[in-house]
Amino acid sequence: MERYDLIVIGAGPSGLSAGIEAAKAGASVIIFDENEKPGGQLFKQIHKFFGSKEHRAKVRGFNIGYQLLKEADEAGAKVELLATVLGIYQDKEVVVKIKDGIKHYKADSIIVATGAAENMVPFKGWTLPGVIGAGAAQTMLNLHGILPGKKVLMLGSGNVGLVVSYQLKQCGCDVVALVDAAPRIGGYGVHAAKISRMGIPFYLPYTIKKVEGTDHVTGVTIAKLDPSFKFIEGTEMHFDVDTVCVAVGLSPMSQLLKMAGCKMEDNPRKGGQVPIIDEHGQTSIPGIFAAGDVSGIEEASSAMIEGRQAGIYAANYLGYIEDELMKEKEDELDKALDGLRQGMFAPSNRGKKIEKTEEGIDISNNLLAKGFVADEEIERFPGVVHKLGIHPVMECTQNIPCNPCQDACPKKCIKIGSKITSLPAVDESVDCIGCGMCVASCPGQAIFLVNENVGEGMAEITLPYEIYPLPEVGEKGIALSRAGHPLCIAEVIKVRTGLAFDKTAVLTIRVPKEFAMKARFYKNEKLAKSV
Amino acid sequence: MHELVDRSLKDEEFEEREDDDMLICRCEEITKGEIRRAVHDGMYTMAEIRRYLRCTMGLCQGQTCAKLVKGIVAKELGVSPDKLEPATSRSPMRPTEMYIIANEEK
Amino acid sequence: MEVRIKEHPILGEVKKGRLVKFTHDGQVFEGYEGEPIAVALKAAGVLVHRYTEKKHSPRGVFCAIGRCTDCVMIVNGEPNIRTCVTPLKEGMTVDTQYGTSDEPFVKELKEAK
Amino acid sequence: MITADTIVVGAGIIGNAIAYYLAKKGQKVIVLEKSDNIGDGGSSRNGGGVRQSGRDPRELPLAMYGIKNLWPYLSEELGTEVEYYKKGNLRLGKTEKHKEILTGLTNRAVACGLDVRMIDAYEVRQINPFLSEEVSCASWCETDGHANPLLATLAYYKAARRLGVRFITGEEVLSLKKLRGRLRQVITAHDIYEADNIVLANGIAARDLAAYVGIDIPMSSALLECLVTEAEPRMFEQMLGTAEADFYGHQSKHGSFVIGGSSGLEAVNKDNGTPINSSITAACIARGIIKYIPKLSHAKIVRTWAGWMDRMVDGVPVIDKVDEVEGLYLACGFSGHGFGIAPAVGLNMANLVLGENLTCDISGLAYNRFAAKA
Repeated sequence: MERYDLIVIGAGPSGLSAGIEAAKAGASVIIFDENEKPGGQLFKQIHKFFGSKEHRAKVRGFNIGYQLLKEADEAGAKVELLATVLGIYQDKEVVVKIKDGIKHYKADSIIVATGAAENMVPFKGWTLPGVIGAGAAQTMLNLHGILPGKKVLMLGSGNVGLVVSYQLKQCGCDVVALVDAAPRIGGYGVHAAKISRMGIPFYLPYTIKKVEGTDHVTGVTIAKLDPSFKFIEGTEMHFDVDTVCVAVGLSPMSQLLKMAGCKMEDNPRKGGQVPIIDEHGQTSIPGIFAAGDVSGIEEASSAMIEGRQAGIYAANYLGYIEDELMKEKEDELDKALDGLRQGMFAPSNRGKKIEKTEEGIDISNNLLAKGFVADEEIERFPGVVHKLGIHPVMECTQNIPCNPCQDACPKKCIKIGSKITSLPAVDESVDCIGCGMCVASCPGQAIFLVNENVGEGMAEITLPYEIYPLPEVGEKGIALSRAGHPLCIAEVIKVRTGLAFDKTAVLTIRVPKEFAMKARFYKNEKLAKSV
Repeated sequence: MHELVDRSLKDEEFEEREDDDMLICRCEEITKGEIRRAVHDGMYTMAEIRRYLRCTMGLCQGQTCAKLVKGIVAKELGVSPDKLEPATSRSPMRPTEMYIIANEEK
Repeated sequence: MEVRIKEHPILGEVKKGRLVKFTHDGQVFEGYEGEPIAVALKAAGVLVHRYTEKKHSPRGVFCAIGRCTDCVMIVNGEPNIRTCVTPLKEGMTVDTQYGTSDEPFVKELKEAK
Repeated sequence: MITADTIVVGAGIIGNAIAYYLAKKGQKVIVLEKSDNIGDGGSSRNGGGVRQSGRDPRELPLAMYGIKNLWPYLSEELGTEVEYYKKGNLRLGKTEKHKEILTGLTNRAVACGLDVRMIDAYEVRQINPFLSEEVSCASWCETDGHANPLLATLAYYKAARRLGVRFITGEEVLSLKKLRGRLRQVITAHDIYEADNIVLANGIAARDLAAYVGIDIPMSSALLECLVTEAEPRMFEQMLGTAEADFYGHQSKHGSFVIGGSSGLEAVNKDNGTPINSSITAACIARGIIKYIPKLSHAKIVRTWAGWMDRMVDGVPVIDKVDEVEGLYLACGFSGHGFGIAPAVGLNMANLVLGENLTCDISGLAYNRFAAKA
């Protein structure tokens, strides 16, 4: 029997963070993960993270994964991959499948950080090949380099549905529609706006009536729902697709905790069956902790902090950290966690309809219903100003915990202030130098540099761009509106890439100046032809 | 923790619905109608439903359908889904070949 | 349209093992060694992995991470192999599964009966 | 106060079957179950054997009666498919010692009129070609078989419920009470139930309850463990067991293999509130299986179970009307082999309660067998 001070189950964001903290405190730690690669969902998350510096904001998920791995290694936590925990037995015994056998381990403390599993929703034809989970789409795209399909319909407008639609589009799939049974988009507005401007239409409140095909998906019919979630006759719409992708939320993967005998509860606000935990993440069994999505569905950023906390609590339980030091670290992390749990999408606001921003501005209803801020709505937000010469236009209209733009600007012309959820505002007294750092650093891709008049009746717009092939300087394509509608011919003036931009190309296009506040995306002609 | 439930027969006829043929448990190919009928026949808990129909007992171990089945059972019983105790969690957490389980290092 | 991504805008060049041959229902295909069998099949345009026992309905990749087991096939004569997590090897035989049978399933033959 | 003709304590297959046969004869029956689920004990955690061979001669008449008269018609009678297969039972042996054990069991069963015989390695493999070369002999009983214990338990429940039996789950019986010299009341946290007859069919918990009326049932508990595989291609239809009973099981209609076995620590295992498997038993069972059926070595185990069973000191149950305490009936201590005889136990217990003739001789299972020997 191999023994450790601490066994961590799951090498995702929370498990790795937990292992790192406990190992740093001196505990002997082993972290098991069933996957070939550590990092859990981080390796499928190729977008830049929200938050602030301490939450590793603007770093792409998979890079955070590499960072955590390195830290775990430096701290001396052992990470055992392709190691599937088959059960937690009595007396904190863990049985693990490794290679062609099973091994028994015991520890004085266990942290369960097994994450979450995808929810599903049944509809006619949902077993046909071609109907897949959003996680499957991400796995195929980002781990195996293959398109799940050519024409895809996405069901679910939470952050996963939005992000995966973007990833599909990024790799050249045609996402024909994004559908949700709820009347309002569930995920971040900036994620929705990002795909709207690429031309993906939103249908809410719609859901799938049936998927068609004999041996695999050949089409899908959606229809609108009335407030009691019944189909409204005559609203059916058909799409020819080869793939239907389902992203309807996550459930905690808490079976191991239940098997261990921890007291559980079914908590719809936490996404399902979760362990009952105290303020230290400890379950009803002393020494068994839960951290990350397994104790309630949240973002990877909060999972990392929760993981660090669990690591510290476990270290304290094991006698490696004094109460005082634990308290100190706890306060610091609590603050970081509080920062993330604020704003419109805070767990405490789940299910509530919010009418105004923290600044007292009416929120964009068009963004919630259609996925983009309407032309007549955009002007009321503090990030949108008009100025002579080049200046940032920040189409960030919801209070979310994120502030990398503030630090990105070398001239300090972007202000968020001490409250991380505040909407960014432009300091008009400072001149923008057009460096594009803010454009590339905004995880929501909501910042544009606009020069409303470059002469000859033209304007220039600098925007983030993450599709291959990158356009070439001088080529002409089509400028798209926030809704993804073609507006006018656009000429590519500049294409900037660079290490600091971290794979987000910064593109400058020239359009007639009446489109300066309307054009928000560029479609190159080759792509325009192929679609 | 245990809740008192009187299982006496209710004199309601089983009422068929339009979407009863919707497949819910993908592994064991169990439909919504079969689940509804099982509740009508007295299977009131997730444990009984799975023993009676096998749904949530397939290869995916209920990962896909447990929540869906729970929703249907709760609706038939007229209770909130969070009132239904999920079936017991059993090892192995992932289907594992016999020769691997047999090959044990202690 | 090519379904394999050659260069990803964020992740860069997609690294793969060497190209190897495998057989699917008697037909020879190519795929990259070490990638999941399901990925090689997808690239070859094969979407149906099996037919179910009760309702005879086709199934393919659903979760892609080895959980749902919808994508199981007969691999080298052994049924119930999760193709989304089983690495492709040179010379593998990968056959459509029917129910839980270990006999390769040939749709045309089944229909002729 | 809730009244009935008979109260059955325990909604396992034994309690459900008793309730069913009583209700069929017109009795008003209440079944009280402390668990939230019907059939949470051994009823849902056994190998599904419906066999006569290998049984103690004292319970053999029940097994033979059931297989002849009840099991073949059970699905029809109860209106639920119980997946009964009458395809024989092979009890396997590998060593000389095994052969001795099996021959002993076989001779005793033959003396009771059972169609069981010893067969050699060749004949074993004629019957089941998947068995390993190590198997050198077996006892073979063609009329044995297996059924689905989960379904059979729920089938009796469903049918009894249809006949008006009132099942109440989550209702733990706290004590029994006599009124004017006769056992009448069953007291729970929620209510008092009263009936003319009270049947204890609640396994190991029957011991504590019977103590309220001065009856001690000499049984202890042991953790029973089973495992189930994914659905496999069809291989064989017999029930399998071994001379030392270290594993037993069958392939179900669904295609999965349901197999039970032991690690040797069953009698002293503990649990954590729910009967959790021991960390070593599945591996022990798997090693056993591979030795007997090598082809299953790549079959995936999808689940294991554990459940407490009641073990009578002499290995067979008490099925009796307790003369010392009027109104008390016992059907407990099945010691891990109650499933196959459950229908016959249900029918005979119902007859016992109703004062009718029994269908077979169960005198060897009487309570008074534990009285001090003169």
